[in-house]
Amino acid sequence: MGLLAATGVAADSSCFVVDLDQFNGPLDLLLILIREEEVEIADIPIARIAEQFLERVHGLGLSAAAEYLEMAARLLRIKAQMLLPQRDAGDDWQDPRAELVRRLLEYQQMREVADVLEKLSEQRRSQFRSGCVSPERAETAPALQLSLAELLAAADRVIRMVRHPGVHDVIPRALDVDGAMLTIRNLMARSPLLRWVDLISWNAESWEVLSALLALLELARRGELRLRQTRSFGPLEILRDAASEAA
Amino acid sequence: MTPLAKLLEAALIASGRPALPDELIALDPDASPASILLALDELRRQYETEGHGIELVEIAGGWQILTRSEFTEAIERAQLAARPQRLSGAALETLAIIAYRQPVGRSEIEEIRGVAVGGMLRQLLDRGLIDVEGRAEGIGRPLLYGTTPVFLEYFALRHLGELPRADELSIALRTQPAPLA
Amino acid sequence: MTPLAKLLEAALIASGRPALPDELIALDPDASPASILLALDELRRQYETEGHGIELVEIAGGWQILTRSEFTEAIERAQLAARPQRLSGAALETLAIIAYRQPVGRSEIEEIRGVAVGGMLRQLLDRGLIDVEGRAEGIGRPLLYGTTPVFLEYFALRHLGELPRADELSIALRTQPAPLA
Repeated sequence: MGLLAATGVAADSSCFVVDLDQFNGPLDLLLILIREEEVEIADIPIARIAEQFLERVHGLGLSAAAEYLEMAARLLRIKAQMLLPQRDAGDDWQDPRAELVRRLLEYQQMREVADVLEKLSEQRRSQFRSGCVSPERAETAPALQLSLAELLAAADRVIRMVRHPGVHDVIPRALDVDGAMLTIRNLMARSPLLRWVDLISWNAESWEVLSALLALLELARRGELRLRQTRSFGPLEILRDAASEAA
Repeated sequence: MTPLAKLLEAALIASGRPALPDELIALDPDASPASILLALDELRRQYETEGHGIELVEIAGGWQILTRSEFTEAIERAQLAARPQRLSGAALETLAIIAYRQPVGRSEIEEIRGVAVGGMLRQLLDRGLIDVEGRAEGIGRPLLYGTTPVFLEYFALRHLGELPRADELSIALRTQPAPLA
Repeated sequence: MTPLAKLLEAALIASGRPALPDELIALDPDASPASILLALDELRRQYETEGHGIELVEIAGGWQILTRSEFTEAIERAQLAARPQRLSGAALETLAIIAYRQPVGRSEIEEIRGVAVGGMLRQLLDRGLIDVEGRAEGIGRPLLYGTTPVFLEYFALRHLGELPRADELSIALRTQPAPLA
């Protein structure tokens, strides 16, 4: 399986239904796999778990959820790091899994508390409070307690809402990933090596930049090109073929 | 108390509204109408002989447990001493939108919050925190809302200019860390 | 039953939500805190010994009368009352983190859960289970969240200390320098 290649990009909305119903996130899925495999959190057989994670994410159509893809990438990175020779550094060697293990333990602890809360709420749900609230009470509303901090926090939330428009909102110009892919293919046909700056004009709008970036990632995923960065923060190089190992 | 009387007590307390005979019969498939009436009578007597603060009364063709009227005054008095109420997060958001966009119509508020705010506006109007400032032009000439002097008083503001500017608030949003960062 | 116990019964039935000690004391200007406690105990015993369908419980720092759980199914079947909706697993996880780490910011919750929680926080705020407790220092001064009395009421907790301590959980974090409170 070509790693993420098999997951596809179809963002069917039903993916999120599965996501919500079955797992509470990538860490939840990971914990379930670890339990199923009956392995220790502290000593995860990373190659096997990564493979199963990808399989499950693919099989359930969770691939549209960024959080699962992010975790998949993380697992593959750890898997790669585990393959590197540990040299003979001994004490200096840091288990690449350490951070993941810490997060899993932390998450599992919260999961346990969530289970305690669920039991408590089930118990409380099994009892009704009295439903007869005397009608007079509603007439005389008690004094209000308000603080400026609360109002500002609410204003803050409102602004955040406005900045995250819902799907029904009209976006002035939609992303054009297909168009950008066509452009990149045409450019690649003429030159085997491109730079990021060749793809977008200096005055490109944000939707154009985003379209180009997504197109680039999609083409890389399909193996039509590969991306290389020779040094940290160095210029991004776009190469025509994907035959050799990615940097 | 018999099991049926206990069940009726729990059901009547939980319901709050008068429960109809059919509903009470539905509580226990084995109970006959006659046994329900017997159990109701048992409950009524229980409250009377033990001297409870509540009583069983027949209302609107059904039965309801109500607090005895002699305690109404004390209960209301204690309500006045109750801890002050707080506005819900949703009500505060509506108030914040009005404070920053006034005069503003209901449809604009609903567009921002993504939910109906009719009940919320009533609550804020009742509390005197907002008032109708006028009407917009256009179809239906919708009402426009704004904040009141009571609003300033509640938040100890001298004037609206003392609220931080919206773009000062939004700095917090632009720097919100991305998930999994 | 003593007059004070009767008054308390009426007040608790009328209130519905847990009544705080201060509110109960306000019911009767002549009552001392000690006499209130005695009357509450009398009421609790009354329900127990007479075998009622209701009971007196201590929740969220106050007292509340609830129906006994054995009758819930029958009451729901007869449609005289309905249980509140269950919280989702994701909501419970988010609440667990907030309960143990409060005051806590959104990014820390997202770091632990591994997913974005913006929408979830909105829902929990709307239901009154959490509230904004303040702002953190640092860039953007992110909002900090904490649990509310409604949270305690929802889980029938007297106080947060009734939740299991971090070292009582089967997974105790040894690598984490700052364990749960």
